[in-house]
This record gives sequence, structure tokens and C-alpha cells, in this order.
Amino acid sequence: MAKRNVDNVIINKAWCKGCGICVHFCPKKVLEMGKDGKAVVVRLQDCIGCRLCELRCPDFAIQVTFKDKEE
Amino acid sequence: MAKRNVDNVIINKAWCKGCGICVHFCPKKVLEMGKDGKAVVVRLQDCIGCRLCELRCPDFAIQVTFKDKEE
Amino acid sequence: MEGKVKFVQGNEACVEGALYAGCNFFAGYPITPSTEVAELLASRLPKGGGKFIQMEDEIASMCAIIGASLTGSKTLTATSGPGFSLKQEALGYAIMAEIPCVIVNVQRGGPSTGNPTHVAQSDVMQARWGTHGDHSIVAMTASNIQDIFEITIDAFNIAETFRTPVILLFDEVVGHMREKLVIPEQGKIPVIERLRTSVPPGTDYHPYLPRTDGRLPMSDFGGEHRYNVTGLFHDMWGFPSEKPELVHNLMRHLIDKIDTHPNQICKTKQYFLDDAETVLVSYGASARTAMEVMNYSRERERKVGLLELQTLWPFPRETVAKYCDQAKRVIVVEMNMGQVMEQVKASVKYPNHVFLCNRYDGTLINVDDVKNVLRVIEGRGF
Amino acid sequence: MEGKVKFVQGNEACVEGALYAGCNFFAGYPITPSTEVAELLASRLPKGGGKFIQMEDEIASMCAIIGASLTGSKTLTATSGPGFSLKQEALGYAIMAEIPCVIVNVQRGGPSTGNPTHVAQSDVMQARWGTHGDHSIVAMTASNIQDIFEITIDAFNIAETFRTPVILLFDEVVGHMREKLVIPEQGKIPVIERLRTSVPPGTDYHPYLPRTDGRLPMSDFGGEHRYNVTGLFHDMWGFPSEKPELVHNLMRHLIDKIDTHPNQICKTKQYFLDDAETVLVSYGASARTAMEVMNYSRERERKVGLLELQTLWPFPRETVAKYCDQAKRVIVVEMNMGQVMEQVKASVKYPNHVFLCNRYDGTLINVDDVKNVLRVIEGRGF
Amino acid sequence: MEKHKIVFSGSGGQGVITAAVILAEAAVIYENLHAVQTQSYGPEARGGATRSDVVISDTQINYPKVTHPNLLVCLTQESYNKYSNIVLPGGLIITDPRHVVPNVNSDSIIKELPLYDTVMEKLGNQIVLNVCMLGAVIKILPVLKPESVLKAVIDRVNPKFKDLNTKAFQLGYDMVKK
Amino acid sequence: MEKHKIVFSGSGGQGVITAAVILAEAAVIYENLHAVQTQSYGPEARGGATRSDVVISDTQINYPKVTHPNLLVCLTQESYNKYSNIVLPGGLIITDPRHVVPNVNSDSIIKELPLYDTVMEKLGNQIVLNVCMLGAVIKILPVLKPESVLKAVIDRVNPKFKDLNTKAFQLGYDMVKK
Amino acid sequence: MPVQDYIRKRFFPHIWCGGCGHGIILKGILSAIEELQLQKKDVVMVSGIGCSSRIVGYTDFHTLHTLHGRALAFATGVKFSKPSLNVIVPMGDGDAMAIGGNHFIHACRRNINMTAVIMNNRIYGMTGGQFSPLSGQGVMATTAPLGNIDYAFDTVELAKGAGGTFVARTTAYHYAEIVSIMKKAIQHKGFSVVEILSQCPTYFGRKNKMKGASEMMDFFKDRTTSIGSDAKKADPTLIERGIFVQKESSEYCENYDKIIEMASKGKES
Amino acid sequence: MPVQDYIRKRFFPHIWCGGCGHGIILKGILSAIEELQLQKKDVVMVSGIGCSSRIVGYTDFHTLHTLHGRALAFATGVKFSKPSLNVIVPMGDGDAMAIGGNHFIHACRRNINMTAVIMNNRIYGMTGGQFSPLSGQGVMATTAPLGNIDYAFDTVELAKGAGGTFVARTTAYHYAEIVSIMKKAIQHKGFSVVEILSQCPTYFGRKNKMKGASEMMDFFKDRTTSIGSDAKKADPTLIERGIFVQKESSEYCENYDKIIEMASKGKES
Ligand SMILES: Cc1ncc(C[n+]2csc(CCOP(=O)(O)OP(=O)(O)O)c2C)c(N)n1
Ligand SMILES: Cc1ncc(C[n+]2csc(CCOP(=O)(O)OP(=O)(O)O)c2C)c(N)n1
Ligand code: SF4
Ligand code: SF4
Ligand code: SF4
Ligand code: SF4
Ligand code: SF4
Ligand code: SF4
Ligand SMILES: [Mg+2]
Ligand SMILES: [Mg+2]
Repeated sequence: MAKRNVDNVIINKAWCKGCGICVHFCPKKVLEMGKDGKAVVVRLQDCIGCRLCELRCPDFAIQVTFKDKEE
Repeated sequence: MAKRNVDNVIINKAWCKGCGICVHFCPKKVLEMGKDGKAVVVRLQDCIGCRLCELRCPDFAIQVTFKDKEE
Repeated sequence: MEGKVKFVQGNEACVEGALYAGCNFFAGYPITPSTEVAELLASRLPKGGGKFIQMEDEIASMCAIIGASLTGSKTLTATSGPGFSLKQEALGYAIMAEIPCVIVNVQRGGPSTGNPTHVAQSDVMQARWGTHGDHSIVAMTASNIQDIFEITIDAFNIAETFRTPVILLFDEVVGHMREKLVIPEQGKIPVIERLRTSVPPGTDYHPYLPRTDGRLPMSDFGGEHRYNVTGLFHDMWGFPSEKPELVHNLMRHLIDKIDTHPNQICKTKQYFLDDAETVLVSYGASARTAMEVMNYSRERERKVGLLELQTLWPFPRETVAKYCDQAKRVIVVEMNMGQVMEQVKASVKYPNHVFLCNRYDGTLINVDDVKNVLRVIEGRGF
Repeated sequence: MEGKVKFVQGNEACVEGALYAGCNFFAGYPITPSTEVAELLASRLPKGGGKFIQMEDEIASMCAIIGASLTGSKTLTATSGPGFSLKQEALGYAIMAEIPCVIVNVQRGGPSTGNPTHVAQSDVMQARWGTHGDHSIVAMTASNIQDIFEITIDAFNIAETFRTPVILLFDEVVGHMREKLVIPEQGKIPVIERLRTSVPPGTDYHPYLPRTDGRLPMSDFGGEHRYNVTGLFHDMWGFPSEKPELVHNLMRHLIDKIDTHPNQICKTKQYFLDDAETVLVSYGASARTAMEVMNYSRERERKVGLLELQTLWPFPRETVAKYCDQAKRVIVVEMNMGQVMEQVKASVKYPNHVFLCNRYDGTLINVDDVKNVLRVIEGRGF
Repeated sequence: MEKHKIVFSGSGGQGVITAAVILAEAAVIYENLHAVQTQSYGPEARGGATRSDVVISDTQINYPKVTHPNLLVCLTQESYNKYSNIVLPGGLIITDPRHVVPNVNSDSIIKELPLYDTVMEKLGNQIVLNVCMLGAVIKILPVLKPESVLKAVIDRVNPKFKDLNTKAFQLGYDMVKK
Repeated sequence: MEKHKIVFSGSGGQGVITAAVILAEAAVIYENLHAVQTQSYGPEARGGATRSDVVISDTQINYPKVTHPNLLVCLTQESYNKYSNIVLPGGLIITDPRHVVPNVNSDSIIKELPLYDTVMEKLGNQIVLNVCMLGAVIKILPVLKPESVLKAVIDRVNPKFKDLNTKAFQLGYDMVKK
Repeated sequence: MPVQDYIRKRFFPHIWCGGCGHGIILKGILSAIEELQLQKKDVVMVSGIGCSSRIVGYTDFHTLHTLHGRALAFATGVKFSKPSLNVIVPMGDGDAMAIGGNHFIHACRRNINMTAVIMNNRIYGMTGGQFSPLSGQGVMATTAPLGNIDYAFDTVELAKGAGGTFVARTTAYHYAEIVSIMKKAIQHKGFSVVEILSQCPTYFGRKNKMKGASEMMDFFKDRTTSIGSDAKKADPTLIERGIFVQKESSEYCENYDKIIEMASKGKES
Repeated sequence: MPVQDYIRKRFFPHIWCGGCGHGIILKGILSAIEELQLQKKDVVMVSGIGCSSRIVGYTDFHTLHTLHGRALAFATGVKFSKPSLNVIVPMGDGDAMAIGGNHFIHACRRNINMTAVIMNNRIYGMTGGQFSPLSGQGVMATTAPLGNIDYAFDTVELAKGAGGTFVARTTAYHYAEIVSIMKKAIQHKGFSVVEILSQCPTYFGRKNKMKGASEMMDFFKDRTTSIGSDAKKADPTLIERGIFVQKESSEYCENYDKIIEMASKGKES
């Protein structure tokens, strides 16, 4: 998949329950589990904007935003 | 079917409800509906002892008996 | 009353009443002795564009009329004993979610499959308490074909007014008996339409916030307002909550909205009660027998009166007390083991003046039954 | 009492009681707050060769325990509110066909799905009247873990003695609360085994002909005697009949076999009642609160006593009257809208001396609730 | 007008319930009288003797069942055996001799009418047996005008069988010599 | 003996209910005291704060719930926020500073114990957090003999985790300096 | 022992209408039991409510006449409690497939060793002629005065879909087939389903302009055929008869015995 | 409108445990509705009782949270009364297939235009981990402490056997497939069944020694395959995903409209 113009990957900590699904399935290892038990973005630069993290997050806690406003 | 040694075709009038199934399906037209609305044996001599009347009577009202006590 | 004259069964009078009241949705499952209600509606409803569906069982039927009611339909189901038992869980849902709907139970002999083609009046207490948890309920009955017609209209009206299921508790005798029915022109008997919210689209609508008069305007599914309906305790938007305060208040509301309106809900008929020394209290088919005895007695200058109950729940305690407290003796005439008799006892000043005249063998209670009890309690033997 | 000491939930005490009483068959469907009964039996029953089956719903569970009982098993099912509503039809069958079995209902907040994880005692009237048709029923309860154990044994014993379903009406608080349980050695508490017919094979056996003592010896399915079981009114061989006389007599038998044995069935516990001016009547978890208030009051030289009901149905009218008629005031402490209170009123000489102290918001009724009511009815305000 | 209490009895397919309904309906619709019709039947819908009661009166009718009829119609032996003893002393019993052999010692008046044979012979269709019976009943016990009953008959039947039913009714009416 | 009223609170997986059960069980089985344990939980079985109450006494216990505990354990901020205000004046609150930032103005005595960090550091397994907490509780509030509680712990756990649990209990016990 | 010896003669003539197919099915089931030489005391018959369900009262076994739709749930209790019994469960089409549908599919799934017989007359007989889930589109019934719009279940397909391990169909016309299929069904180790088309001349026949019982049985003769027959290929609208599924799969009670074994060992250790 | 606009944000974070598959399914259903551009006011969501059934409270449609097992019966009332509504009925495996099995098969049979979604986590989540009719043999559950002996239904086979006209299966891992199948299901004229395997890490996972939500989703990825794929041929134990049945058949409400038409004519004459 061509790397899209990712702006940011936003984790809503208030909703994140720390299940780790986003971390597990991110093809580029962009995410990790933080000390507080919630997901954190650690390698935004590697993100290819596939949105798999957002789609699979059971808690509606991730939003991937794009610069090209395609979304 | 070889003609078996039929002794009698007995109609239990107290149980017969006059549905006519025995009459309808007797291959030899041995039975008819009587004036009282119950089955009657009219041509015993033609009976081949197939017992279809007995088996299909919903009211357990017919018994075909045999001389050869095969039954 | 003027109108179209017909000669019909009680079950058919109920159908006529339902249609008169605007019933346009029926879901049911056949069972003796209520089946005619379904059969008649199967042919009548589609003629007016209404919907008839035969469901897989009584549970599904009850659920379906609740679902249909939420879209704005006036809904009915009909059943008898075993089917009424099966409907209890979903009946509780209709109570909790405040869904207007009408449930007919044409009573037959119980318990269990019991005596399916024979009369009884033994589901009175079940109508009140059959579903789990505290609640109030409205249950009505009638003793003749014209009254069945009218009480069925009442049932729909009460269901709409109070957002509540209403039970019509008929019995095999009145359900299957044929008598004259006069159907007045539409409009002669008032029909109450659903109270719909006037909250404009886009504004917050509270389906479960009672107005000051206690009523809750509704909004049809498919309309502009989207809200939640649940059988759990819920807040004013219909969303589940277990906050003790909210649970308390909702429970109070559910009980009070019915129990504090006896005048609007409790219907009775009075015959020769002003000077009655003996008050017969009865309802449904039994009341016909009681009436016969009353007439017989009055002809013989005995002061016998009849209080016929048409609303069984909430129990018309006050009316019962009013007429019974002044009597020397009260005889409750019914076809069960004393279900209404216990209510009468709990309502009156002198419970030991209250006697039971009953029959529970599947045959209609007869004139001699009542005369015998009357004689015995007067100390004159059988 | 000596025996094995355990620290267990009420639901587990019920399981221990059932096993002690010889229960060897359970069919159920999970529901909060009764699920632990099923879960524990799933592992306990097979250890002793007993059978556990999770059915597709509560209806099937109730039917299955009836079927199993007919083969000679001692059977149990457990449920809560919504599931109890679903079991009503088959419960009526067990009543009509006189099948010994035990049904646990660990009560939660109703109506409908209501307040599933919170306490209530609001299925008392449903236990009595939930199924259609006239009938009698036995329902029992308890307020602590040891009593749950023992009352469960009683339930099985009564079920066998009277060939009847028995309902155990616990509540979420006692069901989930943990406390000490002492399980005595087998034999210390009497366990009643099924009364089986002594009619020899080949001789006519009458499954539904009561002996002079009112009991009906049974014969297991699979045994020598073949007979019919039905939910219809039936003759002494169990075959359907609608003869009025027979219907009448069977109905009388079904009611009288329970209602005429109050001494064998009605259990209560009495605390400080001899001189009590204020009698608290309570049961289940509420009785613990009432007991606390009683102790508090006695410490302050107030003559408060407690009558704890363990049998709710048939209602122990006589015991209640005995202790309440001499009191100045009676306060029924319960977690519903006054279901037992109404029974107390109907039992006593002075119904207007009877007051209700209740809570129905899902939390356990507390000491202040009772103290407040006590003060108010003494004219001392809150 | 005295209160008339009539019981029709027979077996399932004979239309005794319809006959009762028609009679009562005629009273209500065409003669503005009071009438109540009830019926009893066996285990749910199957088998056995059928019975239908009609009470006709010019005053309100309360108790809807008939304990002691002044007229009883029995179309089967079973129903005759079951009900003949409930007729009021001096009451009437109508039977069809083809199906019923009456009991000798009875204090009711027995009218034997060859309904079945007549209908079959003259009209060849046993479906109108009950209407024929109604014609006879109304001649024997003139509770209502025959025209009223005939109108009620015609209201109930498919228009294409109007003639057949009219004939059957007349047949029954004429069968009774007064 | 005065009546002890203890509330354990936290979230689903932390084992606060088990801790409560073990404590009460120890009282009953090993010290022949009276004890009652209750618990409350959210909508059917999911989410939210868990709470378990224990009452221990040498006389019969009637009212089984704790209205005002003399000891409250809070393992999450949510439970602290919800329950800290119910503690008896002068009562004790035990928290784990990793999860709870206590409110300053409280008239109860707050004991902050780094339970989680200690357990993870010393034993590397968060499953015994609750047992470690029990060790600490029993040192702070010596309702029962520590041996009794430890025995009750061991009764409940898989034999292969006996050592781990014993260590955890001791760890908690030693964490509290008296 | 002749079939007559398996009936409770004192209740005859039975309650069913003249020509009702249920009587033939009763006899067929008894013949099968007779040929298998089962002891009366080892047979339990469990039914629900309906004309069909009255069948049990006429058989001289342990008989359990239960609630509408619940026969299989009661039967499961009987069988699981005492697996040595032969449990046969005759039901009506409404009984088994309308209100009782859930117990039916779960019994298929569980594979408990019992035999369900569906006496399918495509109507609710007992209550007077309402359509059933087996009536099918176009059928006339009191609750479908203008013709039924409900699709019918195919009992065989439903049983298969629910995991049934023995599924068969025949008709009241095919007496010998009833007997032979019933024998195999009873002998099958696991749950067996036998659908038997039955005639209800009183309601189905009358409403649907069929002359009488005999004509309805002619229909069974003419409009059905053996599974996979040439006739079926020529006319796919024919209804197939025979055994559709017969497969081995471990039985519920036996599986539970293993649980008991495991649990008892656990107890000892 | 982004998916977020279809939820009732004030109830978030939702009630489900961390990692519960039900949240993914919720989002997938909303995506499908969004892509179909349905108006919020034209959508009714009806559910029963269970963790899964809590789904409706989070969606900003007309929502009806009913009784355990009865969702389809309520939904039938809604749809039949007002056929213009889009009715979607998410249910748990216990809800739909244990207590609700009868309504499920009858909805399949009736072919009323609604979409049933079975959120299958093979366990009763809400009540704390008892086995369900979709658990299958060998699964550990609180009521099967020694391993489950109950066979599982195959939802697809059961729906087919009951006459289902649209039957599909996917998993919480296959997000895009959820969306595409749900779109087709909603558009299907008639009753549609979509089974979506979901993970319950709290009970199913824990009892069955699965490490966590991610590993359970790996299982969905590794142990399922498209219908008729080569992978399936190579390893027949794989579970197939995709649309198994999609056929045209007249719809219930439309058929009833014809009855209304006939009846109204009858009235005039
Ligand atoms: C719970 C309940 N609902 C409904 C009934 C009424 N009922 C009795 S039998 C029956 C259906 C009978 O049809 P079927 O099962 O096909 O048997 P058949 O009479 O046709 O042999 C019905 C609806 C009942 N007895 N109990
Ligand atoms: C009549 C009734 N029986 C039982 C219950 C208890 N109950 C609630 S949800 C549920 C099962 C939940 O399992 P499932 O449907 O698979 O949904 P999940 O929670 O797994 O999503 C049960 C048994 C109930 N609420 N009502
Ligand atoms: S998938 Fe969502 S809930 Fe799970 S860890 Fe990632 S952001 Fe948090
Ligand atoms: S968009 Fe794709 S690559 Fe970027 S963080 Fe999410 S899953 Fe990883
Ligand atoms: S089949 Fe039987 S009941 Fe029918 S007519 Fe012949 S003998 Fe009589
Ligand atoms: S045995 Fe055969 S041939 Fe003889 S009468 Fe019977 S059916 Fe006819
Ligand atoms: S109504 Fe139909 S099914 Fe019932 S007995 Fe008569 S013919 Fe048989
Ligand atoms: S218990 Fe299971 S199904 Fe329920 S919310 Fe938690 S993970 Fe989901
Ligand atoms: Mg049928
Ligand atoms: Mg599930």
C-alpha cells in the first residue's frame, strides 16, 4: 500500500482500555503499550496510514488523520 | 401376491368410524361402506389376505384372520 | 344505543371493539378458547390495511405486539391459560418500557393444560402477579357481548392514556356465547389516540420523563426522535441505569401512574345496591348467574343487590367497600377458589361478613349454587 | 452443630443442601444472580454419578427436571426473575401432575430485566400466583447460609412428601453473601426418600389415588407399573378426563394436600416475641437488618421482637396472627412494595396496626430505614 | 312471551351449532327479541356429542345455559342418551328415527321426524339437514315467524345455495302436520 | 473484640474479592470467629469498580454490608474516589500510590503502600498482588493472626503456587513498619 | 405379541376423527416396537399437546403427555436421567416445529438417543385448522382465509441443518415404510427424526378442497417418491421419502458417562 | 458522516472489557450503514440481552434493547408494522441460538426483510463464561469444568436448513469483510443472517488458555478462509468465511401487501 500522507495517529486515552490489538496488528510497529497500560504512538514516522489500528480498535480510541484531507 | 388362506375379515363396528380408507385401498374390492356408515365385507371370497385394510385402518377396527394360523 | 346490529360471540365482540378502537396490528398463536379472536382478525385486519401475523408461539406474539406498538400501531394479542403463562416475561417488559398494548386472556380451566374447553375464572391473580418483580397492571372483564365490545375499547383507551399493557380477562362462557351486539357509528364512543410528543425534531426528547399530569408522550420508531427502549431500569432517555435513586423513582412512577387513577380506570356496575342487605359481588359469566339470583330474590322481596366488577386490577377497593360495608352479608360469586373474594375481604370493614360462592369444575356456576350458599349463610341450610 | 466447616456463598450452601438431600439431577440455564448454583453443580454432580445438563432455556430446564423426576431422580433447577417467569407454564404442569422437584429463584430487581445484579424480594407473589389456574404452592426462604443449607433440605423433603414442586425464594444478598456453613454428617438431618408404591407388578396401580393420609406413592418410569402422566385434569390412573365431579375433586386435592398441613410445611423463627410491643416480620436478607434493629432496640429497653418467616407459601397465617395480634404495632420489613405486608394484614386482627418498611432501589434495606419507620409510626417523626 | 329454552344436539358434522345460531340470530335481528346461544364441545376440538343451547325471550336473559329445555332436538343416539332426561316434564323431543331409537318411558313428548331420509330423498344433499330441521322446529314450536328464521338462514349461506336452503327449510316446515 | 468492618475495592482483575474471601474465611475457619463477606458488581458481569465488604466479629453478624468501614483498601483511583468518603472518621485507608493519588483533606489515615511495584520487582507476577496486600493489611490491622490468613491463602491456591503466595504474603507483611 | 396388545383398549374408539392419519401412525410405531421386541417397561412415550399428542394415551408404555411444544425437553430429562429407557417422542407439526422448534433443533444438536416422530398434517388440528409452519404457501386455513403466505420449513433440511444424525421421512400411506424406518430410528444410537406425513381430513382436507382421507392418502402415494428415484428426476416437485441422514456420532449420555468417570477419579485423588 | 457520528458518545468508554470483539463489530456495522448512506431515522436496531446486546445503546438510531433471546420476535413486530424501516438485529450466540433459537429459525423461514447479526464469541459473556450452543465439544467453561460435551450448531448450516435466503460468516479480524458483507445483507430483500466470530478474552480466552484478544484475533486470521479456497481444500478443518447463500425469494411484508390488496377488494364487493 502506498504510504499516504499521514498527519497523526491520535489515541483517546480516556477510551483506550489497553487491549493491545492496535499494537499487535500494526504492520509497521508504530504503536506500543505505554506504562499507563494504554497504547502510545512511538514511531509515527513509520506509519503508512493503513488505518488498521483505527478500524480494529474495539474502543473507538484511535483516529488516524491525514494531511491530504482525503478522509 | 399369492392368495393366502384367508379365514375372515372382521370389522369391529364399535371402533370403525366409517372413513372408507379400507374400502378405497382394498385391491380386490372386498369391502364396501354399509348403510350404517361403517365398513362391511361384501366379497370375502376375493380377499387375497394382503392385510392392507387392517394396516391402514386408523381405528384398529379391522382384523384379517387366516386359516393357516400363519399369523 | 343505535348502530349496526349483529349476533356474535364474545370473542367476536372483542374483535369488533378492538377494530373500533383502531387496532391495526395483531400477533398471536392459536389456543382454545381464544382462537376465534385470531381467526376473525386474520380476515378482518387486512381489509382495513391492518396487519395480522401468526407467530411461532405466544412469547413471540407478545414481543411482536410490543415492537409494533413502538412504530405507532395499536396492538393486540389473544391467548388462554398456558399461553398467558408464557407471555409473562414479555408482559413485564411492556410494563417496564411502558408500551401500550392489549392482551386478551379468555380463561379456561387450569392449572396447566387443565380443562381446555371449559370455563374458569382462575387467572385473576395471575393477571396481577404473573410476571416477576413489583408492578401495577390493569385488567378488565365483562359479562355480556355489548360490554365486551365496550370494555375492549376502554382497554385500548387506557393502554394509550397510561402507556401500559392492559389485560382483558374474559372467560370461556362469555367468549363463546352469542348475543346481540350493537356497533355504534365511529365517533359515538370516544377513542383515545396515542399522545405523541410535540418536542420539535432536533430538540432533546425524553421518552421517559413524565409530564406533570403523569403522562409520557411518545414518538414513533421511524420518526424524528431517536431514543432507547429497554427492560432494565432506565433514565429519562431510556438508557439503562442502576442508580438507587433512579430505580426507586421509576418503580414509584410505574406503580403510581396506575394506582392513583382509580376513577379513570376502575369500572363497576351497580344493581339494587342502595338498600341491599345481601350484596353479590361478581364479574364475567358468573355475574350473569348472580344477576339471575338477584332478580329471583327481588321478586320475592329479598333485598339482594349486585355489584358487578368490570375492572379487576387495580382492584376497585373503594367502590367495593362503599357498597359492602353497609350490607349484612357479601357473597362473592366466581369460578375459582376465591381469588376475588380475598380482595373483597381485604377491602371491606367486616371481612367475616364476606362469603364465597364458587364452582371450579368447568361448568358455569348456576343459580342453585348461589341460592344454596345464600341459604346456608342465613342459617337455613341447603 | 458438628460437621464439616466451610465458608461459602448462599448459592453454594443451597448446592450443599441439595446434595445432602440426595439431589442427583440438575437442568438449568444461567442467569444472574443464580448462576453459581448451576456452575457448582456442574462440577459437583458428576463426582457422585449425578447428572448436570445445561438446557437451551429456562422452559426446557423446568421440563427436563420434571421428566427426570419421573424416572426417580431428585431434581433441581435454579434461576432468577426473567427465567422464573418463563418457567411458570411448566411449573403449573408439575403442580397438576404432582411431580416432586425443587426450583430455586435467587431474586433480583424487577420487573423485566430490571436490575439484574441487585437485590429484591419482589417475586413473592409471583411464586404464589405466577402460573395460570388455581393451585397451591410451597415457597421457602432463609436469611443466612446455614439456614439456606437446611431449608434446601426441607424443600426436597417437602417435595417428596407432598409430591409437589417447592420453590426456594432466595435473594441476591443471601445468594452471594459468604458466611460459615457447617455440614453435618449424612444422617444427622433427616432426608425423606421418595415414597414408592408397594403394589406388586401386574396389579392395578393408581398413581393418582391418594392414600388415606393424602399421600400418593410413586412408581418410577422404567419400573413395572405403566401409567399416564398429563397436565390435563385426570382420573386416578392419570388419564385425561373433564368430568365435572372429577375436576372438582382433583382441584380440591391439589389445594388441600398443601393447605391442610401448615405444621409440616410452615417454618418460622421467633425472637423476643413473648413480650414484644413492636413485632418486626421479615424474611431473607431483610430479616438480618430487622434482627440488627431488634438487638439495638432491646439494648435500649424497647420491646421489639422479630418473627422471621421461612415458609412464605402457604402463608403462615396462624403463627403470624398469634404473635401479631398481641402487639401494638407490626412492621413488615421487606424489599418490595409490600407483598408480604398484604398477607400479614390479611392474617391479623388489626390490619391497621400493620406497617410497611421497605426499600426497592436495589440496595439492601438498612438499619436506619427500619428505625425511621419505627419512629414515624410511634409519632416521633424521622 | 314465555322464555323458550331449546337444546340442539348431535355429532360434529351435523350443523347443530349453526342451526342454533340461526334460530337465535333470527330472534335478535328480525324479531327484536333477546336471545343467547351457547355451545359445549369435547376435548379441544375433537369428537363426541355436540350440544348447543338457545334461550329466547322478550326480556333480558342472564343465565345463558339451558338446564331444562322445553324443546330438545337429538340427531344421534349418543346425544339422545345423554340429554333426553333433562327435558322439562311435558317438554318436546325431536328425533330422527334413522339415528335414534327413543326410550319408551319418558314423560316428554317425542316427535320422530324422518329428517335425514326426507332430505336425502328430496334434495339429495345432507348438508341442509340442519336447515330442514329448523323448518320443522319452527312449525312445532312457533317461537318466531318462519319468515324470520328463513331470512336468517339465507343471511348465513352462500348465495348460490339460497334455493337449496329455502327448499330444505320448507321441506321441514311441511313435514310437520299440525 | 470490636467489630471490624473492612472494604476492599479495585477493578475486575485485581483479586480484591478473593482477598476479602480469604480474610473472612481465615476468621471463620482458623479463629472460630464470625465473619461475613459480600460484594457488589456492575451490570451483570462487566466492567467498573469492584467492591467487597468483610465484617469480622466474635458475636453474630446480622447486617452483612459495611456502611462505614474502619479499614478501606483502594487499588484504583476510581474506587478511591467512590469510596474514600465512607470511611469512619479516624479510619484507615490503604492505597497503592502507583494507581491512586489520594485526596488531601480527609479525616482518615492514609497508608500508601507500593504494593504493585514491590510485587513486580520482587516476584515478577502481578497475580499475587492481592495476597501481598493481605499481608500488609493484617500487619496494619491485626484482626487475625497472620498464620491464620496465610493458611487460608494456601487453602485457596493451587499447590504449585504455594511458595509464591507465601512469599507475597510475607512481602506485604514486612512492607509495613510498625 | 400382536400390535393390539400394545394399546390401552379401554380408551378405544380413540378420540381422532374418522380417517385421521394419526391412527395409522400409532399402529406403525407399535408394529416397529413389536418387531424390535422391546419390553413395555423399557419404553417411554413422551408427547406434547395436539391431536397427534393424544397418541401416547393409547399406548401401553410409560406415557408422558406434556405441554404444547415441550415434549422433547421433558423427554431429554427422562432419557438423560435414565439412559436405559427407549424414549419415543411423537409430536404434531405445530407442536414440534412452531412452539417446539427450539427444543427440536437443540435435541438434534445434542444427539441424545431418542426418536422424534413428527406427525405432519400441515395444520393445527386440535385447535381447529390454523396454518402451521409446515403448511406452506397457498394453503387455506382459518388464520389464512385468503391463502397462506408463510413459507414452510422442510423438516428434513432443518433437522440436517441442526446437526441431526438420523433423518427420515415417510407418509401414513406407506405403512411398511413407517415400520421399517421406525425400527432403524429406534435402533439408531443418537437422536433420530422421522417425519410422517399424516392426513387431517377434518381441517386440512376440508379447507383445501380435498375430498376425504382416502384422497389425501392417494396424494401421499402419488406425490411422493423414494430418495433419488427416477421419478424424482422426472418430476422434481415430488416429495422424497426414505432415510436422508444416518451417521455415527458419539451420543450425549455416553459422553456424559465419561465426564462422570473423569469427575469420580478427580474425587479420589 | 464519519462512523463516530453514528455513536452515542456520552456512553463511552463502553461497557465491554478491553479487547472484546464486540466493539469492532459495532464499528463494522456502523461503517456499512454509513456507506449505504442510510438515514439515522430509518434505522432500527433491536437486540436481546448479553454483552453483545448492549451494542444498540451505543448507536444513534431507534434502539430497542429487549429480552434475552427475543430480539427477532420484537424486530418482526417492528418491521411488519412499518416495513419502510431498516431493521438490524445484533445478538449474542446464546441470545440468538440457545434461548432464541426458535425465533431465529422462524425468521429464516418467514423471510422478513431484516438483518440478524450473530456476534459469536462461543460463550455466555454477560453471565460469566458458561458454554453456549456454539462453543463446541472440548471447550472449557464454568458449566463445563471438565470440558464441554455438547456439539455446536453450525450457524450457517442451521440458517440454510431453516430456509435462510442470505447467509454469511466473517470474523472480528476481517474488518473490511464485515463492512462489505453487512452492506449486502442490509440490501438483501428478505431475511439475512451474518455470523461474526468475536473474541471474549475475559471468559472464553481465559478459560481456554488463549493469551489475549490479539491472539484470539490471530486465530480468526489463521483458522478461517474464504469459501471454497485452496486453503480449505488443503486443510478441511478451516472455517469458511463469505456469503454462503444469497437467493431471491418473495419477502414477507410484500406478500402480506398482496393479502391486503385482495382483502380490500373483497370488502368493496
Ligand atoms: C402454550 C400453548 N399454546 C397453544 C396451545 C393450543 N394448542 C393445542 S394443540 C395446538 C396445535 C396443534 O397442532 P399440531 O401440533 O400440528 O398437532 P395436530 O393437532 O395437528 O395433530 C395448539 C396451538 C396450547 N395447548 N398450549
Ligand atoms: C430469560 C433470561 N435468561 C437468562 C438470562 C441471563 N443471561 C443474560 S445474557 C445471557 C447470555 C449471554 O451470552 P450471549 O448471548 O452469547 O452474549 P454475550 O454476552 O456472550 O455477548 C444470559 C444467559 C436473562 N437475562 N434472561
Ligand atoms: S486497540 Fe484501542 S483500546 Fe486497544 S490498546 Fe489500542 S487504542 Fe487502546
Ligand atoms: S495506520 Fe497502520 S501503520 Fe499507521 S499506526 Fe495504524 S496500523 Fe500502524
Ligand atoms: S378404515 Fe377402519 S375406520 Fe375406516 S371405514 Fe375401514 S374399518 Fe372403518
Ligand atoms: S386383506 Fe387385502 S384383499 Fe382382503 S379385504 Fe383387506 S385389503 Fe382387501
Ligand atoms: S382434527 Fe384433524 S388431526 Fe385432529 S383428529 Fe381430526 S382429522 Fe385428526
Ligand atoms: S465478558 Fe467477554 S463478551 Fe462480555 S464484554 Fe467482556 S470480553 Fe466482551
Ligand atoms: Mg398438525
Ligand atoms: Mg456469547
